[in-house]
Amino acid sequence: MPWTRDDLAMRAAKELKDGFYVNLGIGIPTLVANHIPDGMTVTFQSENGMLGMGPFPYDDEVDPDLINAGKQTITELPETAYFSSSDSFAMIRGGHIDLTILGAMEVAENGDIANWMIPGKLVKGMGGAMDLVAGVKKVVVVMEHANKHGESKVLKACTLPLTGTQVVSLIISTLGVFEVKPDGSGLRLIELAPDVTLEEIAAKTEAAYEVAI
Amino acid sequence: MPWTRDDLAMRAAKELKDGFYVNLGIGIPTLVANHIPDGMTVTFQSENGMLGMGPFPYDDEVDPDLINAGKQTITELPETAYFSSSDSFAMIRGGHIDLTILGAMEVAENGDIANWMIPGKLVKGMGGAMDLVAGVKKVVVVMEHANKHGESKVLKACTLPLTGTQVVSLIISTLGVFEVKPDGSGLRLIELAPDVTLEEIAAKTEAAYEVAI
Amino acid sequence: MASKIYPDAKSALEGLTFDGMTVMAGGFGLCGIPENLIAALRDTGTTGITAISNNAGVDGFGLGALLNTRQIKKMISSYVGENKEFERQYLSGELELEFNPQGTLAERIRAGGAGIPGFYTATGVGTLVAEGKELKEFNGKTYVLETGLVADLSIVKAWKADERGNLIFRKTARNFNPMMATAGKVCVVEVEEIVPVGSLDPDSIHTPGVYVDRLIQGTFEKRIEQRTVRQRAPETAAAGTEN
Amino acid sequence: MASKIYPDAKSALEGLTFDGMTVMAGGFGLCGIPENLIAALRDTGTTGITAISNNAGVDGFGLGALLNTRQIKKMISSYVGENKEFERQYLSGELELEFNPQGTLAERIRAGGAGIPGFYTATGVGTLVAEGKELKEFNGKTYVLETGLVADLSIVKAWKADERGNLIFRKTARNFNPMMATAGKVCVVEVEEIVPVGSLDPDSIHTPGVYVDRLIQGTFEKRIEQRTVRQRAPETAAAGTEN
Repeated sequence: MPWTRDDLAMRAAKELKDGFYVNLGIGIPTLVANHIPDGMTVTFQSENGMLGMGPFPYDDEVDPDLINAGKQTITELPETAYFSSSDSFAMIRGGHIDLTILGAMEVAENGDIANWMIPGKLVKGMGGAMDLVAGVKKVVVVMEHANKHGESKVLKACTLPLTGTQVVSLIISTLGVFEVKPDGSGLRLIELAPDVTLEEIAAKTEAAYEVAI
Repeated sequence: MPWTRDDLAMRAAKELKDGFYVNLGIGIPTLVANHIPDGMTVTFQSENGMLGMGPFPYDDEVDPDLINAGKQTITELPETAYFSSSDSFAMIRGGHIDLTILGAMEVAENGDIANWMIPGKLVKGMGGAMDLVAGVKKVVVVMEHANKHGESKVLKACTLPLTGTQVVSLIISTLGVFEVKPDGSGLRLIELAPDVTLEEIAAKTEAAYEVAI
Repeated sequence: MASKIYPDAKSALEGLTFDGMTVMAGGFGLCGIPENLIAALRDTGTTGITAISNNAGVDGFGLGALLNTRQIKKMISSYVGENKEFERQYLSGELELEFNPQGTLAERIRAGGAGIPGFYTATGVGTLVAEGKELKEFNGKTYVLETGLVADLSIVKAWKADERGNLIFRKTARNFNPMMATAGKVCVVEVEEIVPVGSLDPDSIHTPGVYVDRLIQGTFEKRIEQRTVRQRAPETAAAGTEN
Repeated sequence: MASKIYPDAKSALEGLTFDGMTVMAGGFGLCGIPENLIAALRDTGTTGITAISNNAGVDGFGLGALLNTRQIKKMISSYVGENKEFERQYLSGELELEFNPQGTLAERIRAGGAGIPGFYTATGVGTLVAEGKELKEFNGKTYVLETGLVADLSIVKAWKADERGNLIFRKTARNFNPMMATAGKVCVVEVEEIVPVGSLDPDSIHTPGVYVDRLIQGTFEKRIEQRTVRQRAPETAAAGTEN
């Protein structure tokens, strides 16, 4: 049984460590904030200029001057600090954020990631994704294992325009978890979603990988 | 009669304009602040991280956290803003300061300036001088016309290691005032100190210049 | 010293606009955008504008207002398309678009204001963004050369200003505004409140007055793009109604 | 979350020092220097240090304390020589010295912390500073390539910190401290006061806590290099004595 969106977020939350500073992408990654283990302190960065992001506001707390990178209204915390976009990306580019969790259209076995444009379709832009994958210490991808046409999103090489090259450390797909070997030599399958078999993974994965379960 | 230190500062103060943001070097340039024309608002920047520098403090106001770029204790004004050294030099390098008034060891007829080191002598460093001459919109030099050995400091070409090339706009020496032509083609003598003759200037100036008095 | 304070957005833009000009506009989404100055820029009728802004507004609001009137020729942005008119003009070829990674865009503007004509970044290396740009190795890693950005005019939204143009921004409405204030040949700022000199803490000023040429007090709609809220737990909600 | 707060400067440096290391130390002259951490670094006996700091302190105080003990091998600074021992070591060839223009030094540190390995500046073009460095033209003007600086350790002095390491600096004691906080692989900070989380205005924090690894409350001598004062006019002075 493949992982649901919430399962993916829960699995991704295992990558959090106490004291981490983390940037979460839009969509499933946002849900990771709901699964911080008890007793663990994790500080969320929002690339539009905030460290220490709080939960969504109550209706009477909504402040138009306080949004996250997905343009959603949010709240601040006692430890919050605000800064400019250039200071925010100095923080990201300079390697000061421990972990980013992002969605992807495709990931390749060398850690390449494509998640910003599909040629021929309207392109909205890369936003901060290229900076995040290039700058953050550890890049974790959460995504469907296959696209709508049933084709593997875990590939030998990406076919879509790249967001970054050799930057992904861990792929959490709906079928299992793959480590990208730090030397770029390929993937290691380290976990399966419940009831997912090695045969199913093999049938649905284009990329080469070692099994290390 | 050559200009005194205070005369030089008074003459340099004529380069101030209402609303200007100005950085003053150490020594004679510092005295310019005493000669701001009545009714004129000039804001002084100190490159260690302050805009809106006030006068020296009264004895009971001295604050070790509040110094100028010459490491002298100073005061703040109602309009003061503090910032970091990188923000300060972003302001200087980015051309946001209207005028800087500096001392010099040598100036050349193309606007080159040397004011930071004498080979063979102990070198203390250039501090912010190279950034100021490269970044500020207008660079004015105030200095003795000749060195201790009676040699011209207004030269065809500098002999000392440079602080910047083709950056000086105006030379106010103890004997007179020279404009550096914006196209770098030479100097124009535009003023004489009281009782100083064209002959005296000619005898004491190595650089070529047009007389335009 | 001539006052930096102008009576309204229209007068604050007088003499500053011309066809074919480059304009930087602060804001992230609709948060912290210079609403008043965008409307005044629309009313000038200036055309052929190259707009540097992280986003392109929504239909009819934010920079969307200038798209409706076809005053914008080109956008330099990191993320767009919350905007049908934008989409139509872009797909029909009426509007040029240059995408920059958000951090690269922010740094290009900061560099432009700081007198830095170029810098190297790892962002975008190996992607379309680096195509045609110079690459260089530092310590065995490849970086791409990006250039500083400046504009003929920057329009900026701050929270408070003093009469000398010292600015303070509020929460995430700061975003691109401080860098843009440094990178316009002329910088015009709208704020919610102009306070007397001496009212702001000198240690807490985000943008020193040297960067601000003209200043107005505006009125703000502050439209919200994605209103997301949570529900109070029942007891809490009940307690809330008593207030 | 492990606390960032250490009981004293000695414990805050434990495990962080090694011979031949690079250390950035904040401050301008003696203003805003990390007095407590400099003293603790001296007491570690670490040698062969490359020190990145705008100045070199005075005899026996500031980085002068580490010069007296010959723990510094090399200085990267913009202005030195308020210090006889410095002068002696430099002239005798015991101490290496690299001069950077002050703005270039500040920007190199900012770049190092911001993941920018190189940038171009007009500062120093045509001077000794640009010798052996790459030049490049942008819009017909020549600029020199300068590189980002990072250090094994940065020691920083701030005014206040909250328990999560958010920092606020005071007046011109800010200077090089904020950039250095970003450019050390490890950053240790000394402050005058540690306040509870939530005590600082989130819009007024100069250095967000992400940059701060360890934190101590110090005691400060705050020596003044050039005490310059003016005299009160007689009447004012008389009025002053009444207070």
